[in-house]
Amino acid sequence: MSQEIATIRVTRYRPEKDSQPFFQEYKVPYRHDMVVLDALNYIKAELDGSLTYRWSCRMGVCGSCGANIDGEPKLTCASFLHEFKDRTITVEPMSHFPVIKDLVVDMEDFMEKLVKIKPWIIRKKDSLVEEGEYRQSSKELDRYQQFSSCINCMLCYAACPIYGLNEKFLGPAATALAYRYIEDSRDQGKDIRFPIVHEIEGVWECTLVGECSVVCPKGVDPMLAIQRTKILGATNAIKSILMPRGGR
Amino acid sequence: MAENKHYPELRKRLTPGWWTANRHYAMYMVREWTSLFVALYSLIFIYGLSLWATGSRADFLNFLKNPAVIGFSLVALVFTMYHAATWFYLLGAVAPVKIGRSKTKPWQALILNLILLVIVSYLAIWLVVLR
Amino acid sequence: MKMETHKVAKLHAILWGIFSLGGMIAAFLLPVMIYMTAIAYPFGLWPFSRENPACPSCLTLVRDPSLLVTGHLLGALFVFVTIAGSLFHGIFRFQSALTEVGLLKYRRALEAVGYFIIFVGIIVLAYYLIAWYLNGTIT
Amino acid sequence: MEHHNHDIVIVGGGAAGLRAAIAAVELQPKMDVAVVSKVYPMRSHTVSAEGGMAAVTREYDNFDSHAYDTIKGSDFLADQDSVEFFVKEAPRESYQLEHWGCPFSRDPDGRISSRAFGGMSVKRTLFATDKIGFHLLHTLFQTSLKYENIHRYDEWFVTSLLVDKDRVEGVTAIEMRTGELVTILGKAVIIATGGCGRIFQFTTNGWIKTGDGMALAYRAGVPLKDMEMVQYHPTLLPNTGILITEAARGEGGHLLNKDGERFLKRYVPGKMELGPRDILSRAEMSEINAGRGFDGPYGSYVNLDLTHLGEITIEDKLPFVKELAEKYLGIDPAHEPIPVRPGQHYMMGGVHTDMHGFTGMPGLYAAGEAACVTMNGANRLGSNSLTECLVFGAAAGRAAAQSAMKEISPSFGNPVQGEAMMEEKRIFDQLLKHEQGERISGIRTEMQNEMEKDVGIYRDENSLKEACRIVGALKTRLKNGIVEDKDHVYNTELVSALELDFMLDVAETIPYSAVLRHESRGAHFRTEYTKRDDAHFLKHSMAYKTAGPPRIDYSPVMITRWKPEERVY
Repeated sequence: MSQEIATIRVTRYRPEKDSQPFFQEYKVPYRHDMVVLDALNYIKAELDGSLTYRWSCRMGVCGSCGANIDGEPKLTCASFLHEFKDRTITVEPMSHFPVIKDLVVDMEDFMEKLVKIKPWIIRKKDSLVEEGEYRQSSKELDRYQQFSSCINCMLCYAACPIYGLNEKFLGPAATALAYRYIEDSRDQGKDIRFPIVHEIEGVWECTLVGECSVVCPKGVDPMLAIQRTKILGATNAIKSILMPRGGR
Repeated sequence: MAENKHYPELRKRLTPGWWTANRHYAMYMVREWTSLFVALYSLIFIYGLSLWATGSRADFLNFLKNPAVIGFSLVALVFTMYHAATWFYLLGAVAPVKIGRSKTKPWQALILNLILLVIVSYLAIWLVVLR
Repeated sequence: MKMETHKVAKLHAILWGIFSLGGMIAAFLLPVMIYMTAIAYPFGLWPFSRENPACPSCLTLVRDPSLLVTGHLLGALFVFVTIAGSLFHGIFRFQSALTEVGLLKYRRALEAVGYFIIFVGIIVLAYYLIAWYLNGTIT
Repeated sequence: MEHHNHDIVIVGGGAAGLRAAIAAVELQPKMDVAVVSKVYPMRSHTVSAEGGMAAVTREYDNFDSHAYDTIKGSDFLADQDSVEFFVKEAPRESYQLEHWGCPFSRDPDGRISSRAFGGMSVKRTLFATDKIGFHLLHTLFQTSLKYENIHRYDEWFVTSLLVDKDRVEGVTAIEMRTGELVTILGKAVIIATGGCGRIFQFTTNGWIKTGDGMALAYRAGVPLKDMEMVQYHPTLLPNTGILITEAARGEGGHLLNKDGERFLKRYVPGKMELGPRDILSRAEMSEINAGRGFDGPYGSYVNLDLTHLGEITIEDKLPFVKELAEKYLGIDPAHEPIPVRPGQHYMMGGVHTDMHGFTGMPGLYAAGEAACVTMNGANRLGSNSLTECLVFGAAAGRAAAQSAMKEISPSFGNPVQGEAMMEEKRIFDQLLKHEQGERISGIRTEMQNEMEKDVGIYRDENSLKEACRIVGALKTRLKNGIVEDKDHVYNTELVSALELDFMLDVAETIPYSAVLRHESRGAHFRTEYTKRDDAHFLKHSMAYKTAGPPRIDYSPVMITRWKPEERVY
């Protein structure tokens, strides 16, 4: 029986050798239950040890392996070869990020944005751990839980044209995480975090393209987080005009 | 830490035609451009009122009967409806209502809002004309 | 911790609030407005037509769209809210759409032109309506 | 050569490493801490832990019960003083994590929910749906961003420890982005690199779990303790090795054989699906060997049946199980059973430390799966490992900070500089320049298959000796391995070669330790010695690096209050 074949076209860019990126095609033995990451691993082990990409958990939770697959940002570990026509699949680095090598992109910009939104619980006064946990109802948990599910895979940034046009935009994942803390009943840092997200290049750049929420592999809805954050911003601004003396 | 950039940065920039790359982006851009018709209709209506203010009520009414104005307005109506539908859909996506264990889907919000639109439209007509 | 300063875009936040409200208005009120001015009135359809009791088969135009403005104060308010809201929403959004197709460099200029149009449009509209109200055209 | 200087250098950015970093700066705010990780910390394999973390938080529970369960689970090989320390610190660490924002699932009264877990006599496993590892890691990582004195070296691969007169002075690391070898000096080094599951072919572990830290310490002269104790988890997806959490059984899931029978009644009648992992894994293999398993394209398996739990329980308590089953098998666990088979999951063994993470070599500490404290003995109980990372990560962080306060900074002179130059030569002039030889990926696959075949759930003299021989031969072959990618920038193939070099060193200690243990205890099962032998083997094996094969020595087990007894469930 002849072995079925899938064709993988991968962007190659090795800054020490190449001045321009180019596509390289590899033929990979096809199995129905194979994901794109399996194909890349096959290439690296058997065909070309120099192919460069990131991966680790291969179960959709570490967030390392994002790429543009046939033009759409996806996790390579969660994209099955059988989902693609003709078994010919184009794999490119995620859009909007500088490319370090082949499929590996530079995500330092996000790491800076993450620090900027202060992604930790801010309390006016910390309680002692000896006093036990902060009580939180399931309802309160539900208000922020989905936003805490962000795996920082950067697919939403790759999908966001606004970020592509203006990298100063805080962007989907960072806002979703900021909103996660804003909505956490244990957090008391609104006054510190609002000014950060309500800068002009915080949430206001977003024009509701909505693609971030479409590509998110974990069901997080960054668009929702951004819209709600905008509503909070508008309400605060109006309140501060109506009640200039600390009516917040 | 890695400040030392030895190599030129490779980064694909978006071109003005980026929104042709996929269907979602294209739909988004159409939605954005429909806003031009919303704005133009408003400006044209204000212009019509100015004919009345500087001339007579008949000038205004004739202006409304001008085929070009009607034609444009009909196009604007189509786009406004498109705007309304996408807006309703987004409303459902941004503020889903929780009923029991499940949340409303955006398309359910769309349908509910369309029904609401019919009611609001009738109320408006009643308020300004029929009453 | 280092001191950080953040420029909260307060004005932008308020403008966005109006834009958002305008979106709601354009979605819910503009369709019926266009229907009345561009379909019902020119083509003599409901609600501007009414059966003539003397001639059941012919339609007579019994109301004209100037009622929109001059019927009641509420009508004038409806026109103002719908037109001003839609204008604000439409221009605001169109101007941002332009920045997305290669004109990001000219954002400041686009915003200036956009807000100028909005400002002038709304002032003119309000001027007519207030004037008509003051001289008794609108009752 | 470029060099950096910090007070403490932490190798590894998972739960243990980040907890150690925070503990160090909280103890001493001026402490300058470096976290060196070969991936961005939020990619660390802690992220894949699913079920929960154990701690005594309820009125119905007590420290002695948690300690006894852990010790019994360990088949009495755990050091009981470490276990007592662990159970007492566990609630503190859990509440600390909650205060830092971990989105734990909640009871109606607002307290953290707890669920049943294998080998635990009461419900004491705290959870955040079935993604506790993910939430714990991101909570720790995001909290660590608050401290300006925690400096991160993301995507730096540590290649060696720098040692001066038996004292650790820092590490050498490749900055992957540039491909430069750089030294990072510190007054103390904490190893928190996790386990080495990728030595095996069929494992739940991510690609990055290559035992780097174990090998670093081992090469520097610190023994690896209890390496024969390899945990096989009973429920992995047959093709990929993706883990289906024990919480699926904690919430009431059943294991069924081909006849639809809950076969565990023949093995652990008192606990059934909540028996410890070593016994359950062997039970599954017994069923399969007796012809009562299902045959599939990826070997024989049994079924994990959750269909009776109902959609609501699955969605609320096990959403990740649902997601994984849907995505990777195309089945809905509310309607179809999940095929599972046992596979490598965790290393009870690791770098020898005391309960403050101290390895015995001045300046060197270890914590987490990389370390062997030892509190897991011959078999770890599910949900103890995340808590272990927090408790002993914090302990190691504090101990390292206290020692660093007393020391003076090492300087970049000889012999450290000389060692670093040698390392540079080894990597770039020898390994990378090597032009002819075999692909390293082939050697890696052979190692994984061999470990799978001969150092698995059932072991005997012949299989273990064969493994010793083959791993030894592979080490020789690796000297002739080639790296095709000659670039410096982000050379993942070079890193893989160095990882394989680490893995082979660590892999070798496993059969060498196992072959000498003529008994069956916990996860270590010898077909020719099926009984536990406390008279001869109630002791830890210690593997030391030599020029040849590892030298195996022993150290006593600390027994405090619980005398070894027969382990029945």
